[in-house]
Amino acid sequence: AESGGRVFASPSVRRLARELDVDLASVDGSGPSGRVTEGDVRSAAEAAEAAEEAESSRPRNVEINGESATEKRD
Amino acid sequence: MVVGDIATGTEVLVIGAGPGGYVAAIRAAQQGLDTTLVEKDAYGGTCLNYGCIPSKALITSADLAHQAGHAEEMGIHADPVVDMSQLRDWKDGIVDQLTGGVEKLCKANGVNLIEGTARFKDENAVRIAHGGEGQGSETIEFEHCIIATGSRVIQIPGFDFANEQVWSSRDALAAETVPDDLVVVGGGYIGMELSTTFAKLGANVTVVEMLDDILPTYESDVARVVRKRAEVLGIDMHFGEGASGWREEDDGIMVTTETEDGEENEYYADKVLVAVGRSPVTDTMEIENAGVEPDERGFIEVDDFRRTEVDHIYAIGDIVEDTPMLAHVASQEGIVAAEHIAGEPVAFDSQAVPAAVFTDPEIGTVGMTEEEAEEAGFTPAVGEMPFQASGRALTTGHTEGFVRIVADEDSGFILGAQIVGPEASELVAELALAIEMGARLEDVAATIHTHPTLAEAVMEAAENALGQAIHTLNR
Amino acid sequence: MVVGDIATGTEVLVIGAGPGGYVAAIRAAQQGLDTTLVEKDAYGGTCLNYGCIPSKALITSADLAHQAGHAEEMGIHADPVVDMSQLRDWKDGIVDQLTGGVEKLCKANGVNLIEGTARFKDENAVRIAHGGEGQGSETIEFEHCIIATGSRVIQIPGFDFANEQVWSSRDALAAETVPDDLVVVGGGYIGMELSTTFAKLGANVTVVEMLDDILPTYESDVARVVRKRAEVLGIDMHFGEGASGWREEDDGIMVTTETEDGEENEYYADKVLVAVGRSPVTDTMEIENAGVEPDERGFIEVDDFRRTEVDHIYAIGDIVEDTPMLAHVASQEGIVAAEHIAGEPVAFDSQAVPAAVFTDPEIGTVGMTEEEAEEAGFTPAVGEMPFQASGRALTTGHTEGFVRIVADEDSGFILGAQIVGPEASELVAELALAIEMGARLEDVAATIHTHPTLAEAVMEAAENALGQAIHTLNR
Ligand SMILES: Cc1cc2nc3c(=O)[nH]c(=O)nc-3n(C[C@H](O)[C@H](O)[C@H](O)COP(=O)(O)OP(=O)(O)OC[C@H]3O[C@@H](n4cnc5c(N)ncnc54)[C@H](O)[C@@H]3O)c2cc1C
Ligand SMILES: Cc1cc2nc3c(=O)[nH]c(=O)nc-3n(C[C@H](O)[C@H](O)[C@H](O)COP(=O)(O)OP(=O)(O)OC[C@H]3O[C@@H](n4cnc5c(N)ncnc54)[C@H](O)[C@@H]3O)c2cc1C
Repeated sequence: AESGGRVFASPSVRRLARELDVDLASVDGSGPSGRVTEGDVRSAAEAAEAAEEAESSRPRNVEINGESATEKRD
Repeated sequence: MVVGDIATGTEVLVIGAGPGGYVAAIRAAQQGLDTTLVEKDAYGGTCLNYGCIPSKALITSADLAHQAGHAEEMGIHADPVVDMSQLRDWKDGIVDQLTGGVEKLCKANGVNLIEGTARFKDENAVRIAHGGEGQGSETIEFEHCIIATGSRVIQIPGFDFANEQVWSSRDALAAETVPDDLVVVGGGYIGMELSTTFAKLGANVTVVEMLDDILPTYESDVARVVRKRAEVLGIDMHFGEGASGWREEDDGIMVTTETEDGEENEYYADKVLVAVGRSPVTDTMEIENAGVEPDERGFIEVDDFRRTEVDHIYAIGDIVEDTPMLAHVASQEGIVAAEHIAGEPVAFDSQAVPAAVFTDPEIGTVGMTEEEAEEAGFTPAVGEMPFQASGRALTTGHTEGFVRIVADEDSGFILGAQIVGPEASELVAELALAIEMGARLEDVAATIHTHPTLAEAVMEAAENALGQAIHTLNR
Repeated sequence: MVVGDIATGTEVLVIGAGPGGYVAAIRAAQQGLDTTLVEKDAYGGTCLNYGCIPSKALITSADLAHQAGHAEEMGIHADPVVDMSQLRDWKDGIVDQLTGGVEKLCKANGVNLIEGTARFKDENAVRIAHGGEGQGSETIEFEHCIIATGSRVIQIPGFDFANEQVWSSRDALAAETVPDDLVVVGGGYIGMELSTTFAKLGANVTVVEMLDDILPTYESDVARVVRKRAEVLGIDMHFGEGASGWREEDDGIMVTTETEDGEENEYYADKVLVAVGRSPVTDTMEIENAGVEPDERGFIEVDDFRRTEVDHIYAIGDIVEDTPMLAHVASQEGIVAAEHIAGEPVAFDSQAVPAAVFTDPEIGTVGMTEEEAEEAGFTPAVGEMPFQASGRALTTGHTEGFVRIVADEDSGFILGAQIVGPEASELVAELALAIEMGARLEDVAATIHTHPTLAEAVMEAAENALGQAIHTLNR
């Protein structure tokens, strides 16, 4: 999403990114020439949330009956 | 505690009611914060009282009179005379209306107004000394503070503004008569705006500038358009000379200058206007008591939210390091600070800060120049449209200058624009929006622009950068 | 075949060199197509020769002289006199420069230019009759044709433009003297632009309009600002009256009008200007031979690519059904047609077609009104900023009018804008881009606008729609 070290996104999208705690520079823009859109920011936020949920709901690597439990992945 | 010093509390205290402070205060109040605004002098600050507004009023009148007197080509015969006292009344009336408006708007939005000078007691309280003698003082405790104390004119050795012959920009804007001969020290934007104005009002104007061109912060081909026109207006410009002093003569004064090589020159005048810049006002409010430390030049360092090193104390406007000393920057910073205090997801992240110079013709710039784009790692695609090829420009009689757009060759994103010519200050608005929106050359080129307008030149410049201009030959 | 009638071929034939045709031809040539442009009268068409450009030149001069003569408030004392013959020379010089420029640009881009009148032989060839007697004709075979024959003024019964007392807009723009008394039939934009101009040049102007207001295609509060100013300029407006005839009097003429109820009125004048509209020129080129059939009013129906019912024949500009008769629309349609022929992925899909009226003050509109937004199923959020509250407007002395922005409440997307006031024609450009970019109120509000400019009023109107304006009270 960067060109010359700069992210191209409208002011309202930049504000939304701050609101949803999304780092614009890490978002792949789907707009023309990679411009970051509202949809891109929302997807990034959802993805981050999902990852976080996965993180917190992931079963610990505990030993069950002497066997290592596998990681839960979606 | 002296009599009358009762401590009251406020969620947000704003110090200074210029375009930074009053905007911050109104926005803070709009966000539901209990807000207090303290001002020691006049609502609207430098901008409304001694800067942007009175200067533009004088420019309009001087320009209209001058234009009408020089329009034989379009069939107009007139010999306009400008009555300075009427012009001053008109200008003062505008200032009064606007400053009165600021006061009303503050009140209507629920901002508490206090007149007086604020000084920090500590990082959570200021003492406010009210106007005249014996008017007492009060202490205000705050949760958050926004400092917006602005700037003052820089004085140079040997030129004391206390002398009636030595003018600051403020004195020039309050002039009762037009001097026959005026020397202007400094060819920056304030110096050039005022030189143009007084030249049009009939003064013989001499500009003395230390550097080798006027408007040194602008590209040389931009400054050149203004310089050429200033020459036509009879303004006498001397570069590479610094003002070294002045003395009274029979009938006026003699201003002396010195070149780097020590060569001296003398210019006769009635008044000398010193316009060499402004410095931040951060040394009169005991800011150290709040734990905030300005840099050696007096500017305050802030983060993206305009917070100082003390988290709950913000600084905005002319006192801020790194952002240009402009009214609209002050206002935007005020909005950011106020909304940040209110917990809004805001930041000072403007990609494009426009700036205008109200010379003849005007300059309007925003974002990067070609050189800056290169330095930032872009491969610039540049397009130009001279106003000489614009139908609208021809029909207004103002055809000097051009619109230049700088974009990134690969992506097409617009990075900046430099406009010099008629209404440049207005035309730059579209490009500021274009940059903020992440618009590409194609977007501006495909947007229908009304015919015949100067704004078409913006579209043409974009098309020129794309190699498909209709009204200019493509590079 | 008559002597000199040799058939040549071209990939793209463009008929008519107005702002539709010449732009189409240049763009087609830029796309590498072999392009021929035929024009029977003058390069630049109505717009450059008899419309947009000469009218704006007269407006500028009349306005400057009038302003300078009415600026005592800002201290200016002047009694400007306008020399009409000098003014005409200036105006004609501008027209010559621009039409000469069009010719040069066509040539520089490789467009073949032919002077003459085109008539269709069939759907792949036109015969071109050259200028004067005996100059012969030639046949051009084309693969694609773009028809851009423009419009002509509408004549009403009893008012024959052959009489020297009866003026078309073209006659008015070529006036050698300013009539003492002028009756203008029609209060549309051309009628009002010219009424204002002649009033400022010193004529006693009477406007007669059949409908109940001037500028009937604009919202009433927009038209009202112009009407009030026209009243101040001394223009006498009569509504609900149609011009029924005129007769010679001792020293001038008497124009008679009739109301719907049959009531008659008479207005004395030296000239009567009939400005009741324009109709498409599609009846003089034997268009039926090409298989294209205009509607009963003469307009041609086209698709998104400006193709007529005959696939390889395009129509653009004033002859097109449904799009407004404006120069910039003609040009955009020309670009679309040319690029479509070249196989580019283009379409006439502008979301926002701006329009301007160069009255005093100006009008600039783009996109939807509040009512249109409602009809289209949006819930409009509307914001306004009166110029009376704009610092820049005050300093220019022009404070009538307002900026209004219409957006969609839910999404914030900007849908339209109506501006009436100083530089409205220029200010609308930013909003056209905003609409095309899909900008929201928030985007315009968050974009820094230079202080002090009229463009700040655009930002304020956006903030007002968001309920967070600084310089107006929020609804
Ligand atoms: C001649 C001239 C022309 C200009 N033209 C333009 C222009 O066209 N466009 C543009 O953008 N900018 C222009 N400027 C610059 C513009 O005026 C400033 O950038 C702007 O005013 C900065 O706003 P601010 O709120 O930071 O400070 P200021 O406007 O300086 O306001 C600061 C306020 O704080 C008050 N204050 C200071 N200390 C205290 C205290 N301790 N207690 C209480 N109150 C205090 C002061 O009295 C003052 O009212 C011009 C300046 C000048 C001099
Ligand atoms: C007084 C006035 C003021 C106006 N002001 C504005 C304004 O401010 N802004 C705006 O947008 N619009 C304005 N207009 C409208 C504008 O002029 C038209 O919308 C525009 O000119 C349309 O362009 P066009 O290319 O379709 O046709 P035209 O400009 O009419 O050009 C058509 C050309 O085709 C030629 N032609 C016709 N038939 C043939 C043929 N058979 N063979 C060869 N050549 C032929 C004609 O000679 C003419 O040159 C104004 C109009 C008038 C009258």
